[in-house]
Amino acid sequence: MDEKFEPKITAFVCNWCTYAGADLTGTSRIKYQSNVRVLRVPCTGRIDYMMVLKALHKGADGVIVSGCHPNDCHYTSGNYHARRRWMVFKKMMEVMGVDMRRITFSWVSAAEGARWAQLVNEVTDQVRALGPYAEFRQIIGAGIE
Amino acid sequence: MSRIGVFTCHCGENIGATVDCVKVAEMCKDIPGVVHSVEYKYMCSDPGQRQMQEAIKEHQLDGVVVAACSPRMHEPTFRRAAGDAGINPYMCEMANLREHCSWVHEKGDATTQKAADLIRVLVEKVKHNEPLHPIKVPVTRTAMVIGGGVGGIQVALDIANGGHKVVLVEKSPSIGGHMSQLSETFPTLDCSQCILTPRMVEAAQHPNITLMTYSEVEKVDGFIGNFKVTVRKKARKLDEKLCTGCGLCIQKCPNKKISDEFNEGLGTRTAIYVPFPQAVPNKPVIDLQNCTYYKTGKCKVCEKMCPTNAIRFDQEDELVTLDIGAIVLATGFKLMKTDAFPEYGYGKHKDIIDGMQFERLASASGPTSGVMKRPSDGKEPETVVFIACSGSRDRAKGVPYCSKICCMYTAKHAMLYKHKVHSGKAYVFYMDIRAAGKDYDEFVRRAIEEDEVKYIRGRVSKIYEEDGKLIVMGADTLMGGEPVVIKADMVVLATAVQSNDRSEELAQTLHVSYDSYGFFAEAHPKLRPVETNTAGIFLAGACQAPRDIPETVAQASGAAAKVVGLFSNDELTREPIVAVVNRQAAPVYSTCVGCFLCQGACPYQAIEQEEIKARSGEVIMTLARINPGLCQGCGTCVATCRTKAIDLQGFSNEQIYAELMTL
Amino acid sequence: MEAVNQRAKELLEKGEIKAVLGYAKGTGHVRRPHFARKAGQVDQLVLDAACLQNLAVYVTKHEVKKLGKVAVIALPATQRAILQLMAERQLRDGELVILAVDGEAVKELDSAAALEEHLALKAQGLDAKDKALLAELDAMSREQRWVYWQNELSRCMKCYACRNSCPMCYCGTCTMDCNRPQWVPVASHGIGNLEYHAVRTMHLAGRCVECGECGRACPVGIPVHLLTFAAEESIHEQFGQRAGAKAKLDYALSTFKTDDKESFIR
Amino acid sequence: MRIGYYPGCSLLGSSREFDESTRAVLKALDVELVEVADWNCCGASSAHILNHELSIALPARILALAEQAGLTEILAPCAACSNRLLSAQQELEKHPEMLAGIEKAIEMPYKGTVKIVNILEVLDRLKDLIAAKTVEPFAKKVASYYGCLLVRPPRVVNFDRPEDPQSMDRMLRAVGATPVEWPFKTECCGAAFSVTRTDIVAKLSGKLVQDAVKRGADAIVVACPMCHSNLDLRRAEINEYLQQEYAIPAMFITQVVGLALGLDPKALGLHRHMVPVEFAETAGVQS
Repeated sequence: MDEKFEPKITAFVCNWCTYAGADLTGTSRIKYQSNVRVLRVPCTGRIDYMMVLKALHKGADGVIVSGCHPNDCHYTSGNYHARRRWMVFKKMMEVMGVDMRRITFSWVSAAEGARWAQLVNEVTDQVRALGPYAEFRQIIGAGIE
Repeated sequence: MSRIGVFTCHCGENIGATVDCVKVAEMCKDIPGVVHSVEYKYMCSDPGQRQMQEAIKEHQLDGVVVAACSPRMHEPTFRRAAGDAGINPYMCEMANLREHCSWVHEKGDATTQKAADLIRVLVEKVKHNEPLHPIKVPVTRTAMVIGGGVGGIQVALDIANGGHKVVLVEKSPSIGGHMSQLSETFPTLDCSQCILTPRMVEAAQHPNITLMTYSEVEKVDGFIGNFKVTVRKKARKLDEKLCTGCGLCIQKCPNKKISDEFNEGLGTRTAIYVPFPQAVPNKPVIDLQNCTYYKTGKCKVCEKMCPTNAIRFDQEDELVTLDIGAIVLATGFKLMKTDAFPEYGYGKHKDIIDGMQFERLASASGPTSGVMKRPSDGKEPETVVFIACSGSRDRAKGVPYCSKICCMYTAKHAMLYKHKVHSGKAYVFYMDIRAAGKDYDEFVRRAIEEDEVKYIRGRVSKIYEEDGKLIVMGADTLMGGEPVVIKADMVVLATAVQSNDRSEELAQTLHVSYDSYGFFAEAHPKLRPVETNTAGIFLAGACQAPRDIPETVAQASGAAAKVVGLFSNDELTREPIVAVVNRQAAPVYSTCVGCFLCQGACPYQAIEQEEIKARSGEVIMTLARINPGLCQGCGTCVATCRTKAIDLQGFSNEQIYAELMTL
Repeated sequence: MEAVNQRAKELLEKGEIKAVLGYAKGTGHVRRPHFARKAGQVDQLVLDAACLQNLAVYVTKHEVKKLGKVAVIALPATQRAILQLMAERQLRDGELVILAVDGEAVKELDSAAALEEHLALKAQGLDAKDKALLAELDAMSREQRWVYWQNELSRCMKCYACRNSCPMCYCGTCTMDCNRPQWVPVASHGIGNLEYHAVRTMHLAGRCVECGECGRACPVGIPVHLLTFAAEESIHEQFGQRAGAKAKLDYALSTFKTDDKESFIR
Repeated sequence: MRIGYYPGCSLLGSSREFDESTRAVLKALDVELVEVADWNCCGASSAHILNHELSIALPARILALAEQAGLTEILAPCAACSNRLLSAQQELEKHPEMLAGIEKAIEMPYKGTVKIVNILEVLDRLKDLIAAKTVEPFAKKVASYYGCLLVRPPRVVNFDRPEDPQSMDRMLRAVGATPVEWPFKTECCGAAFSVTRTDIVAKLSGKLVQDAVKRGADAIVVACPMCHSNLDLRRAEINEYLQQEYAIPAMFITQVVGLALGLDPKALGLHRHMVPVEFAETAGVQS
C-alpha cells in the first residue's frame, strides 16, 4: 500500500444553491480536485443526519454538507431548519468523539462557482492531510454487511 | 430485475475531451441491472433523443440514466423524451458529467473513473425510482387584487379585460391610492387625477370587477388555484345601496375639525366623509374615532338629514369568504414621516413638510386650492429648500436603499413651486441625481436650467427655527465642503419610501416572503420579478420595492398577464416532487405517530391533520397528511420525521440510501 | 404519601378512574411500577427515595389507554414527560389524573396548561452529579471521548432497554425496526451501535426530559443518558428551549430563529 | 448603592467643581463612590490619534484595575473619559485577537466585565430620590447642553437620542427647572481648541451662549468638563468676539442638582467659576 492516499469525499448539496453553484463552477471552467462525489437533494432541509453517518459508514474520509445562505433558501426556511439540525448534530458527534474536522458544513450560493471549487479543494487538502479516517474504518471493519 | 439503459453524451468536445466516454459506456455495461449502454456525440440533439427512445422500446428499458450535462439544464428534455417513448418520465435521471466532471477536472483516468461513479450512483437511484404522475389541481378563475392604487387598478382592469372575474380589495374608503393625492406627475406634468379618475371609474363599472373598498384581507387558506380568502368588510355605517352620494350628511356633520388624511393633515374633514370629491365609490363612511355619536351617544344629525335613510349606526363589520384562484398584491408604500428626523426638529416645525404634503399644497384640489401657502401662517414662502434623500440611503435611519422616486418628484416640486411663485427661490440639496428613465434627465435639467432651481450637492445637518425662519445648515460638497446656510420659509423633505403599515403582517397572512424592510420578496430578482415564492401570488408596484407610476403600471400588467396565463388552464399541473405520509393497512394505518413535530418544520403549512375513523365514526387516530397542492417538495419534514413515515417522491429514502450505498 | 393514597382511593371508589399507577415494593430495595385497580390495593403503593422510574412510559401504552382514565403518581420527571407527551399530542387533557408529587406537596392536575403552570415554578436542568459527569466528558480530548464511547458501547447488545424505558420513545414503529431502507444495521457491532445511539440521541434532542431512565435501564451499565443529556443541554444553551416545559409544542428542531448563532458553517 | 469612580484628569484640575459636586450630590443620595486605585490617563483626545493600541491599553488598564477591585460598574463623569472607556471596551469585544497584546501591555488580565456609566445615567437612576429630596427647586429656565461626547458616536455610547437628547432635560425638570427649546444641544463648543485656538472656541461657543440667552435661558447646564471650560473659562473671549457682555452662568448638572438638594454652594464648587453663578431677574444679558 505505497500508493498515495486519496481521500473519498461525499457531498450533500441542495438543488437550488450549491448544486447550481457547482454547475457555475463548471460553466466558468474552474478546476478542482476530483475526489468529491455529489449527491443532489432538493434542500438542505432534506438532508437527514443519517445520510452523513451512512457516508462515513461507506468509507468516506470527508463529508461536505452545503446549501443556500441564510435568507436565500428556495423553500424560504429549509436551510434554517437544517442549520439547527447541524448545530445539534455537531454537538452530539463531538460528545461521541467523532472527528468533526471530517464533516464540513457550508453555504454556497448559485452565484458562487469559484467558492465551490475553493471549498472542495480546501476540504480535499485538509482531509488528505488528516489521512484515512482510521478510527471509523476500524468500527466499520467489524460490521460490513 | 431492472432493465436500465445508460446513455453517455460527449457533448461534442465538452465532455469527450476530458472523459473517455467510450470507456465509460463500456464500464457501465458491468453495472448490475444495466442492459444497454451506449455513447453518442450529442444526446440532446434530435437523433440523440431518438436513439434513446428507440433503445427504450427495443430493449424494453424500465429506467434510463442520461449521462450528460446538469439536470438543471436538460432534465425536462430527456424526461419528456423518455415519456414519449412510453416509460414514466420520472424513471429518467441525469448524471452530471459536464458541469460536475469534465469541465472542472483535468483529462485522465481519475476523471473518467469519476464519470463512471456518477453514473453508477444514478443507476442505483433509478432502480428505486417509482413512476410519478404530475399533480393536477383545479383552478378557480377569479383573481383577488389587494390594494386599489394605480397598480391594483391596472391589474384588475387587465385581468377583467382578459375575461376573468376580479375582486379588488382596498382598505381605505376609496380606490385611487397615493396617485389620487398627487398634483402633477413627472416627467410630463400632466394632472394626476385627470389621468387616474377615468381608470377608477372604469374599474368600478367593469362587469368583471367587484370592488370591496373599506375592506381588509383577514385570512388566506388554500393554495394556487384554490385559495379561500376571508375579507373583513368594515362597517361604513351606511347602506350603500340606498346612499346616492348626495353629500348632505357631510355638509351637515357638526364635527368638522378632524385632521384630513387625504390632505396629509393639512386640511380638515368631517366625521362622516368621503376622502376626496372624485372618490370611487362616492359613498361616505363614518369615522368611529371622531363621530360625536360614537363618542357621546348623541348627535345622529346625518341620520336625520339623509334623504334616503341610508345611515345605519348599528351596522357591524362583515366577514366574507371568497374562492380565489390567484392573488395579486399591490399594497403600495408609505412615506417616512418628518418626525423621524431629530436633526430637522422631530416634525415639530409646521413648515417642514414631506413630499406628499407638498403635493397636496400644490394640488388644485388641495387645502389651499393649489396656491402656495406655508402651513404655519399661510404666508407665501419666498425661499423653499427641498432635501432629497431624507432618510433614504441612510443606515442610521434604517433605510440603506434608494427610494428611487424622490429625485424626480423633488425636481417636479421645485418646478411647480417656481411656476407658482415666480420670484421665489428654490434650493435642492441632493446626494446624486438619479434620473434614469425616459425623458427623466431632461426633466431635471429643465428644472435647473429653465426654472433656475439651485441644486446643491450636499447634505443638510440641521434645521432650526429662528425669528420665524427655518435655518437650514448644509454643505456644498462640490465647493470643497463649504458650509451653506439658507434662511428658508418652508422646507420639503423627500422622505424615504417605506413598506406600508402592517405589510409584514399581510405577508405572514399570505405566507409570502418579505425583506428586512417589509417589502414583499419576488421569486427571482431578475427572471421572476412579479411572482412570489408562493405559487399563485403575484406582486405589482411599490409593495415590492420603491417604484414610480410607469414602472408600477408596467409591472401590474405583467402580473395580470401571469394571472391570465394561469387562468387559461382548466387544471394546473405540478411536479410530483412532494412529500407523502405513508399509509398502511389496519391496525397500523401508518408509521406516523401523530406527534406533528413535522408541522413546525414545513415552510408552507402543507401538513394537515387527518383523522382515521372507525366505521362507527369514532376517531381511531390522527395522522399527518401532506396537501400536495401546498407542498413544494423541500423535504424538511422528511428529515424531521423520526419514524420515516414521511418520504419525498423523487428523493425518497430508498433512492438516497441506494445512492449512498454505491459510494 | 397518605394524602396521595387517600385521594387515589377516593377517585377509585367514586369510579372516576380505573386504576392508579404508582410504585410498589419490588425485590430488595427496588421499587417497581404498580397499577392499583381497586381501592383496596392502594395501600400497596409506596413512595420513597427509592422510587425512581419515570412512570410516564406506561401511559401512552395501548394496554393502559384501554383501561380508561388512570391516575398517575407523578414525580417531577414524570410530570415533565407527561407534559411533553401532551405537547406531542400523545395524551389529551383530562385523559389522566396527574397526582403531582414534589417532596411533601401533592397537587392534582389534569391538563397540559395546569402542568405547564405547575412546572414553571420549578427550576429545571441537571443535578450536580450529572453535570459533573458531562463536565468530565467535556474535559476529555476528542480522541479520549471516542475511545471512551467505543469502550462503553462495545458492551451494547442492542437489547433496546434504553429505548423501551424512555417515555418519549412511544413510536409504534421505531425507525430501528424499519428496513426499507435499513438505515441502521440490526447487528450490535461497532458501526451498528454507534449509529443506533446517534439516532437515539438525535431523536431525543429537544424532547428529552432528562429523567435518566435510559441509563438506569441499561443492563450493562452504559451511561447512555449522558448522550441525550448533552444534546438536550446544548439545545437549551443554544436555543433557550427545554423539553417538558411547554403545553404548546416548542420543538427546537422544527423551529428556528433567523439569527441562530453558530460559528462552524463556512 | 456602591459604584466605582474614575475621575480622570479634568476633575482634578480645571473642573475640580465637577468632582466636588459629584461627590457631594452622590454622598447626599447615599451612593458610595469607590475610586479606582492607581488610575491613569484615559488617553483622551490624543492617544487615539497617535497609536491605536495605546488608545485601548490606557482605558483597558483602568477597567482592569476596576475589575481587580471587584467593581461591576464604574462612573466616569467626564464625557471624554467615559467615551474612551466605552470605545476601548467595545474595540476589545469586537477584536478579541487584540486582547493578548493589551494584557501584556497593561501587565494584568482584562475581562471586560465592568459596565461604564456616565453621570446622567447615574442621576437618572436616582431621579425619584432626587425629586423627593429636593428642598430648593431650581426654578430657572435652563438650556441643557450635552455637547458631543456624551451622545456620539451613537454606536459606541448608545446613549439617549443622539440628535436631540432628553436625559438631562428630564433631570432638570425633576429638580424644578424649565428646559428651553433650543436647537444647539449637541452643537460643537470647540472642545479641545480651548487651549490652542481660543478664537474658534469664541466663535463656536459664542453661538451657544448667544442663542441660549436669546431663548430665555437663565443658565446653561453641562455634563462635560470641556464644554464647561469653553463656556465658562473662555467667556471673556466669547464676549469679546460677540461684542457683548453675556453673564449667563454655565453649571454642571451635579451643581444644579446639589443646589436643589440644598447643599452648600461652596461644597459644590460654585465659587470656582469664572462667570459668577448669579441670576438676574429677567435674562442673562448685562449690557
